[in-house]
Amino acid sequence: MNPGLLSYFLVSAFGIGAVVSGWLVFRTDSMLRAAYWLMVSFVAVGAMLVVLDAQFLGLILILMMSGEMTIMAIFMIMFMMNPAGLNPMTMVHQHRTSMVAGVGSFLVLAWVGVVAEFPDRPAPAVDPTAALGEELLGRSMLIFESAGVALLAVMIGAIALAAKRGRFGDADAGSVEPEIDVDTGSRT
Amino acid sequence: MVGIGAALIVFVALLLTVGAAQWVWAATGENDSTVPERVPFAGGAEPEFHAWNRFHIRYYAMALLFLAFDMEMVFMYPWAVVFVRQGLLALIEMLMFILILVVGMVYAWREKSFEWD
Amino acid sequence: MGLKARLVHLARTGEVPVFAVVGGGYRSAMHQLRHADGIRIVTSPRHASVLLIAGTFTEAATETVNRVHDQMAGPRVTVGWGHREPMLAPTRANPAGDTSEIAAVIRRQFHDVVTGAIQPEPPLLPDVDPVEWRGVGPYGHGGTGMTGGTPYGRPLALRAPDRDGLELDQVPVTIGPWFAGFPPGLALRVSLQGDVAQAVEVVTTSVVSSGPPGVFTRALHEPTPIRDLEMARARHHLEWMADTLLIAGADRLSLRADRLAETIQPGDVEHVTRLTAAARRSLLRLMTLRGVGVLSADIDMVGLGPVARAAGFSDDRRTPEPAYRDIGFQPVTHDVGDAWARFAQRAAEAAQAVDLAARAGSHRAFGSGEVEAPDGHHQAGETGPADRLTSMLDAVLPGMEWGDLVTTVQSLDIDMESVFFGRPPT
Amino acid sequence: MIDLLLVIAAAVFGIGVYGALSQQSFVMIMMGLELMLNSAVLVVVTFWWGTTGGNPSGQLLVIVILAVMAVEAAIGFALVTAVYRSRKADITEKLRRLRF
Amino acid sequence: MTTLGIGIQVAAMLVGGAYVLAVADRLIGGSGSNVRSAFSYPVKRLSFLMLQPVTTTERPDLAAWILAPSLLLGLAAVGAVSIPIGGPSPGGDIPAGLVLFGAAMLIVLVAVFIFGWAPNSVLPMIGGYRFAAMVLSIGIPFSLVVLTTAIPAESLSVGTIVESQSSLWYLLVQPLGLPIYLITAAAIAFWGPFDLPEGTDLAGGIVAEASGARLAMWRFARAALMVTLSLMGAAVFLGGYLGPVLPGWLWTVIKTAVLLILLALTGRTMARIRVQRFVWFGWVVLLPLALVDVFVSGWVAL
Repeated sequence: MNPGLLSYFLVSAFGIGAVVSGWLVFRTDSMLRAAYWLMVSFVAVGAMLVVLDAQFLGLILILMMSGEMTIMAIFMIMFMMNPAGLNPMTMVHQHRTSMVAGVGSFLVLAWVGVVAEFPDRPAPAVDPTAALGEELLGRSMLIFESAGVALLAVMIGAIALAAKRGRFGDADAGSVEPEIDVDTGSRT
Repeated sequence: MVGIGAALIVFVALLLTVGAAQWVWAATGENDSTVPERVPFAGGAEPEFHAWNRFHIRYYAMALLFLAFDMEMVFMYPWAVVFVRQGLLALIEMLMFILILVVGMVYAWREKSFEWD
Repeated sequence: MGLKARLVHLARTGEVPVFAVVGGGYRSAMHQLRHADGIRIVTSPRHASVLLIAGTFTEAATETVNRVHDQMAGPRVTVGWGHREPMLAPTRANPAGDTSEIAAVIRRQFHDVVTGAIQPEPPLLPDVDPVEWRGVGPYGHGGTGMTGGTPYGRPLALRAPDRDGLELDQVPVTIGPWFAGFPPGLALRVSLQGDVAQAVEVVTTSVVSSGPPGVFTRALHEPTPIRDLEMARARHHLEWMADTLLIAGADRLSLRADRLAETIQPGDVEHVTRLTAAARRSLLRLMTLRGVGVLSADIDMVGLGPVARAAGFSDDRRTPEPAYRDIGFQPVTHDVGDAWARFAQRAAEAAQAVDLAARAGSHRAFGSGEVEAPDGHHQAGETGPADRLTSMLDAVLPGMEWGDLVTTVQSLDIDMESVFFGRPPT
Repeated sequence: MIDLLLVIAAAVFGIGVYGALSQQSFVMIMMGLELMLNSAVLVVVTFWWGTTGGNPSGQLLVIVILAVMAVEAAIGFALVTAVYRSRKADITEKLRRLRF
Repeated sequence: MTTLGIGIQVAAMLVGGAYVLAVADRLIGGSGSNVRSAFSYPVKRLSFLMLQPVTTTERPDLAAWILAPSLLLGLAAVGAVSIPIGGPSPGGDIPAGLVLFGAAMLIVLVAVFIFGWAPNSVLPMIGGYRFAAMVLSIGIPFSLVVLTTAIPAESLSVGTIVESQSSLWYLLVQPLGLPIYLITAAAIAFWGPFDLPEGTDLAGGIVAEASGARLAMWRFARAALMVTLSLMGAAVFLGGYLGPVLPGWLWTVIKTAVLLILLALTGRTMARIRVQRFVWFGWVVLLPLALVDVFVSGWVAL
């Protein structure tokens, strides 16, 4: 494996971008900016994946996250007080502990990354997308289909949780199941 | 690699040049504006509140549905590439997958997630 | 030639973006100006360079017109068109002539201000903050705590309950009186929760003043040729259709309706029905109007003219009129009573009016102190249907998405001149 | 190259940990989680590219992480909506009990 | 093909296409003007907007407001880079070009949303939220119909997809594809009758507070986006640069112009759709149709 100088440069640049924008997520008062800084972080990681010859994965990460981050922005603006940060605010707790945990996990992981020895088996230059497709339809078919079932569960669960109108009436009215009349078996 | 590199370079170059040009324009334009000139337009009336608020979207259930279907797209890209090679098997597997998701869509439709009157 | 000089050279003969403030007596004329050569009526003053003040207003309009004036991006020029005392803003020119004259004046003024021959107008309102806020908060932004104070001069919106069960912010916002989606002069204070109006209040200050009396006002007091009445009715309905199509984004059809309103002759039924068919083909019914703004059955519709007839009430002051009976008048009605029914109703009435005008001969009608105007039943000395429609808005509009709200207001055909002065439009 | 990538991933992960632990608002906590998953994607692709000889299972793992993100986001938002509906609360401090 | 070459090619296509679109739109929707003035109209309008001062509002998110037009233009250009214009270019080919295009078109949502949010004004903000509702409803069918063209081509590279149409255009093989694509593309470019975020009922919506150079940049970026979408439509459904006699780039230009004019025609003649009707339409009509398109085309390709 012998990545060129350009790859090093690009990975470093995108890496700094991913870290800085990730940090800015928690440093801005505007919810819109927080969501889109997170998106920038994802896009930077996606770009790094492209540099690592995983073009499809990098681009699909960007595609997924652009949609998801707009939804995130919409939900954050919907539920956060003062969503545009017109009054500056700090909404943090256990700040010191979190900081220690964050720095600690960075140091441990980075140490592992730098010290550990990894085998050097670079990916061959075949079309990785086709390989992924064959994996998906062949060996890992079960993963693929169970992902479908999981997504169905998510859809139904999310709608049932979020929607106002439950099966047994409005959520704020309790949405209580009617009691069953034992004698006749019918619902009252 | 030239193609994707060109995409990156074109994107960054446009973002920087157009952004810088607009920044210069905005910096030269706003300094001398008066307070009434900056009032947001609402047909002549003056706003009482900031427009930024906890904006109540009515389509949140639909937005969550989109997340699930977006994931479906991720599976479909590699599927499309190997479809012809894999033949009928690929068709049936994806049909199963999609049918599972369509159940969710029908459920959302029945729960009136696509309307907000 | 420098870059700026080159741009000026190109821009000075370009199309003029005009923001129009329309007062008494000039609604119809504005429809013709809309397709004058080299003029583009824009919906936001931020796109405009020329402010056109057409017609007559009351003193109360001064503040809003001045605000719109200051919101224009510029280089600003104000032009009057038949604008009379009280003058709302200093105007460079104030002709009272026809469309081609005012268009020429606007183009001239635009040319002069772009080339620098005349100075652009300075802002009119004083440069003071709406409230004291600078330096109040810890960052000079005017607020304290999460949502307190008036950061940057305005408070933050407050929470309010909602039928959805999510108690999120509700922003009361006054839209109008010069908002393109509403009839000129109408201002609504809408409490918006997201894009849904939770409460609607009509701002009752009169800003437009009364223009010269039209043919229906004359018909209140003296018998008037049916031919004149019906042609005025057809023109009114066609202009209303043009407005509806414009708000619905079908610019080309809107233009066609305006031109038809200008050129229509008695007996041109074919033209009107073809326009209606084209509107139907543009999917106006399917995409925009169907099911919007249905008036509930408990509203008293007597005398509301096309609005009532679109909901199935065969109520028309022309029915008992002998002259109308002689030429075989029968009121048309539609059912459902949604925005599409009102569109179809007015289109059908425009076609019927053109037909009646052709068959009217020398018949005269009304003069009894009562008249069936395009917006409904008027009586001398009484407030008209527009006033009743306006007072209905706060009950009808809440719960609607913003676009549906605008569609509904437009579909009711409220003329503010009529609301404030109690006499028929046109 | 692998070292560099892993250090970057560790930094993103550390920020995610900080965010998930320090933020009061539900949605901001989810942002921290997403950042951690983001770094996981980077690590998986790094190993796929450098050490596994292009084993397609590595790619599939990335797709699975993406699916996890989508699931986390969708259920997370739905829960936030449900909690807000019943408690009018958008921050963790306002919840003492986790039942409706 | 070098990076510079690709850049020049894309710039020429976007500027030229934007001009064609502006003239066509003017001829179709303009009021009482003659044909000759339509050709100078875009230039004069642009000149005036460049002269006009850029207004601001009381407390805008200025960074977002500045970023949005640049982002929109950048996305249009990135989308265009993934499409071969003059002929096969092995060097400039992007293996996952379709995904790049799809990602760029989804991020358009971000640009429009922040453009509506930035001025801190009610009407533009509603416009931005309307666009979010629109893209979330048609994003999936849009991606699906584009992806369907990759099935017979067995590749996500747009160049390969064009090449695989040498015997028959996908317009004919996948008859559902182009109509769904055009509807969804018009919605993604918020072009009439789907110009909900810029509707008259919002006094211009997202652009209600934009003036001068900012408006000019936004208008140009939107036109460029329309060109990119038409380019992609021409490439994956109409065989791109393939065609007899004429050089390849000219075929691309002709096919793109045809699609642009088609979009311009519907833009000014159809009534704007209600946002709720659109959400319903996207999920209940377009998405199932797109799925049918995928599976029927897949069956045919076997």
